[in-house]
Amino acid sequence: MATITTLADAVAELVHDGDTVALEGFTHLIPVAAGQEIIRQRRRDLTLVRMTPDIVYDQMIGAGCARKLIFSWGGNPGVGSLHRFREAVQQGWPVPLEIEEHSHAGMANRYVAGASGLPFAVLRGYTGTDLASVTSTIKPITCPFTGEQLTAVPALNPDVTIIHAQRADRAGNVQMWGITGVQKEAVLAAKRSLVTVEEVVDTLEPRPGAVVLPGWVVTAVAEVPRGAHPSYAHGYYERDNAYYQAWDAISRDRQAFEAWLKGSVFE
Amino acid sequence: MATITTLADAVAELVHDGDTVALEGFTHLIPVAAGQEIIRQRRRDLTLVRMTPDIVYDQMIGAGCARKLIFSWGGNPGVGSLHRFREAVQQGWPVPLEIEEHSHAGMANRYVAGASGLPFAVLRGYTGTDLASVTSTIKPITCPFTGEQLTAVPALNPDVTIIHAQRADRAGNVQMWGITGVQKEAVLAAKRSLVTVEEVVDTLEPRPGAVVLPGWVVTAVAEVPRGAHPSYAHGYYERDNAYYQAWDAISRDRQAFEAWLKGSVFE
Amino acid sequence: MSLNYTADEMMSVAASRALRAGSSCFVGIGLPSTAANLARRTHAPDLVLVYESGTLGAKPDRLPLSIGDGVLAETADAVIGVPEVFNYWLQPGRIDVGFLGAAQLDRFGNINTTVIGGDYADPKVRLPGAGGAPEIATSCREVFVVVRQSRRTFVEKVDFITSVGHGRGKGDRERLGLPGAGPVLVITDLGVLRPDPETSELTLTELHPGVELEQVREATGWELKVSPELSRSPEPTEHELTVLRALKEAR
Amino acid sequence: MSLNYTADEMMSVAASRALRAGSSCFVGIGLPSTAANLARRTHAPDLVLVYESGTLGAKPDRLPLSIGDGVLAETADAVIGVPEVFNYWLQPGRIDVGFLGAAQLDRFGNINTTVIGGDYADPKVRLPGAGGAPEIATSCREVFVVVRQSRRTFVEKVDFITSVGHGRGKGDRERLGLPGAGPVLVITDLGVLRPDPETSELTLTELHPGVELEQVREATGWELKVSPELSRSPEPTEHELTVLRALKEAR
Repeated sequence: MATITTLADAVAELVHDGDTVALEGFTHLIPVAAGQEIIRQRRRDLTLVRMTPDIVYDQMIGAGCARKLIFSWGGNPGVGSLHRFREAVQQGWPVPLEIEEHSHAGMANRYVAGASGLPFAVLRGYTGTDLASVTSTIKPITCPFTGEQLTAVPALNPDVTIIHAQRADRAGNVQMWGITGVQKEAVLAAKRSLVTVEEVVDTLEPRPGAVVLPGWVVTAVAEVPRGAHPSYAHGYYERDNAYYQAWDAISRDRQAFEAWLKGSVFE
Repeated sequence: MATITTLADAVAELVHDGDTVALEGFTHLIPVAAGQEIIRQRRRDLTLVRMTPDIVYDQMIGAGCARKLIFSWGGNPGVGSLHRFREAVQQGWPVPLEIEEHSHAGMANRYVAGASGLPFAVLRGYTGTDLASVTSTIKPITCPFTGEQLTAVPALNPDVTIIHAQRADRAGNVQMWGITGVQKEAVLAAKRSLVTVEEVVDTLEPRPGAVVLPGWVVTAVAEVPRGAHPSYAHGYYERDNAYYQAWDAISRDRQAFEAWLKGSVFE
Repeated sequence: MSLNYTADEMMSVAASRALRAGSSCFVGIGLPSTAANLARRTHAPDLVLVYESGTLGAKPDRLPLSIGDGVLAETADAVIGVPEVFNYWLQPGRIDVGFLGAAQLDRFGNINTTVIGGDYADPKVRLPGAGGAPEIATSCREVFVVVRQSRRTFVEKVDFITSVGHGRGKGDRERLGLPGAGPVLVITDLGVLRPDPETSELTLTELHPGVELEQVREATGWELKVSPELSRSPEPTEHELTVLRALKEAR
Repeated sequence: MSLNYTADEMMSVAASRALRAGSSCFVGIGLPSTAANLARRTHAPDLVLVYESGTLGAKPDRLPLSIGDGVLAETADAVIGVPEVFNYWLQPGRIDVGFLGAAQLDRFGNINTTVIGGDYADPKVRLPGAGGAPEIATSCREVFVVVRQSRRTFVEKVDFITSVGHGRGKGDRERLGLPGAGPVLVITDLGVLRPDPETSELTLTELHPGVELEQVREATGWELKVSPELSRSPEPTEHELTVLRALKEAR
């Protein structure tokens, strides 16, 4: 059964320097509050994993939490680039950032393999692209029945996966609905998991399209209302598009970013 | 978009002698009426595929529709053996039945590979068993990253998959709920598909736990109330356990079976 | 005072007692399902029942008649597809106990549910086959086998290995790279057998009340080893029997 | 009489017209999403929109602001997980049209959205990366690229092949064993390019109204081939513009 705890305690206990950490949420239910708590607790040398690193990873990278990023698309959706991410890759500031780059199909299948207890996954992917030449975790594999050549990618098994969901009950059973992305696989692939939720309730009413993660595969649950802001939580609040717009200016400028860090995270 | 048609027309058009045909439904929503329509139309030399061949396959095999069976568990659940299946395997009556035998995990993954457009699937399975020595569609495969040896099974891509669901709308979008088994994968793996439904409705109300198959991946839909009897349709009718019990006596005896065929299928 | 109960009831009670509170159990239909549901209603209310039909955490109010009984879906924490059961839940070793039956069981706990007699292509008896058992036997952390004991069932060597137990003896599972511990417990209508720590050979460790050692020897198709610490299973309690019988009547 | 409209509006209209009624379309955010939603509201009401966030058959009443906009889940025929989108829906070639943008596009329709300048380890500009594009480009039956035309974007050879078009020319896709036909249409703010049937080199086949051939040549980083049957795209209709503008305002 998952422990119901606070965000600060959960991050202190579950996220360690040097860990491989996945924060997932595909546009919807992005665990932003948890990412900022990791910044607040000054974690270092993390290998960050995420299909779509966006603002929260730009913040964590800019704050110097990460030494490596495993991803498939890094941007500020509908706005432009992640300037902290770009500066880390292009100028190595505040610390150099190693990258391991895949496609969405590859990343999704790496989580699936991780969740399935398999060392690798097979897909039709990367053929003809330059990705295979710059990413060592992409290899050919041959079908033992047809002889056809396909692509293999290794399983992702984060030390800890963090997601945000709408609800959990007091036993730590987690319920999310709307666009549920790759979160189930990311949690099942991880050694430890933290789920921040909009609210802890007595009973989870069944709902159309809901994905339920039983409490016995979740390590910790923390109630964090609006924990996905500026992304959205279906049924709770809308996406804060102005925040995404405003982030561009903050992210472009080191001083502006550091002022933001000081003002919005550390105080 | 799927065509809304009758069971007889759908079987006549979609199921041909010699086809590989999968009827799926895991205890729940077994497309029994469709299986009996295949008997009625006297199809021959079918390769029948099903994880859990039970009464409907016992009937089809006893009626001489099949030359081969690909499966992982064949029995009359809670009652005992399938005597038509046993007689076909042991005495070759009414026609010899070739078998290709897997485990549930292997069969499920073969459908997954088929639905995914991959020639094979990888699993931890069959190790240490005699299945690999009698089934040629089980082969070792080595992880290109860790060197670990795992098991590969080839994709299943039936010529036609038939399932039963609770509802479809007039565009042929299919909705099923309760235990949904491997039906989605079996339909997506097939070249053609037929879905019999309890009822065709104007709109599919979203429901908890419902799986929806869009009409554009379904070939035909036929309204067949009680089309899953003697299995059950969640929300419509219960499992007819007496039928399963009674089947044992009919199945044990050739004459009794042929009388049943004549009386219950051909008249 | 001693209660009246059948050997099957003793077997179900012994099997249910073996299930630890707070654990998860991959349940097959029949004896395993009875034992698991009895455990949930007695000492292990939080036991997580996983059925291969895709129901996680089912809490049936009566014994399900099949692994796909509607009551399982209605009472489950989550209902998932069959591929997901095997790939995301069983295969990674998330399930503590796998509960299996057997048509044949040999001295090393290997299980046959495929064919008996003749050869595979032309068997004397064609059985239902593997189902989920081969991967349950390898992926669950532990395997319990529940089966009535007789010379027909308890054979020196199974005619076909459908699900591997301890192979040909100690160390075989490690050699095969199987993650789980395999059959650690075989519960029958006569007693309980456990693999010998040295040889992995199934050894009688418990006799059910009123059962004589000779009966067990006669019901075993190999020269049965008996543990020096052979003990007696405690009788079913009145509560256990009441709950078990209520469960069965609720069918 | 001629209407007032922008080059971007013409591009969106041309892209939407290319989508056939009754087909399915894998939609990226931005221009592709605008064009696909315009098509659904004009000539192709039954167009099936698939977004990589897992929404099958979404029918948004306004332009989604992201590929994971809540309006997509609310209006979809089915919402599925991201692994399923790629494995069960995109990979097997079920989707007719894949709609892509590009930071760089070369004469054979290869797409770069990864890095520009320098080398991969130390690029001049780090772009967002691949996302779903590499597999969209290989698995969809056809690919349409929608991109504003300029020398910066239309380059002789892309700095990095993120998504393969026609490789180094005719026959390369077959040699690579890629199932889909690749980029069959490139729609820009100036006109429309199609791969030459002989060489697979992108060739100008349509000029948008009021655009001179010279403008397109200047906006192309290679010596542009022009089709002998070069035609003029029909102007946007009043209806198309009304619907398009309503869509944009509904944001």
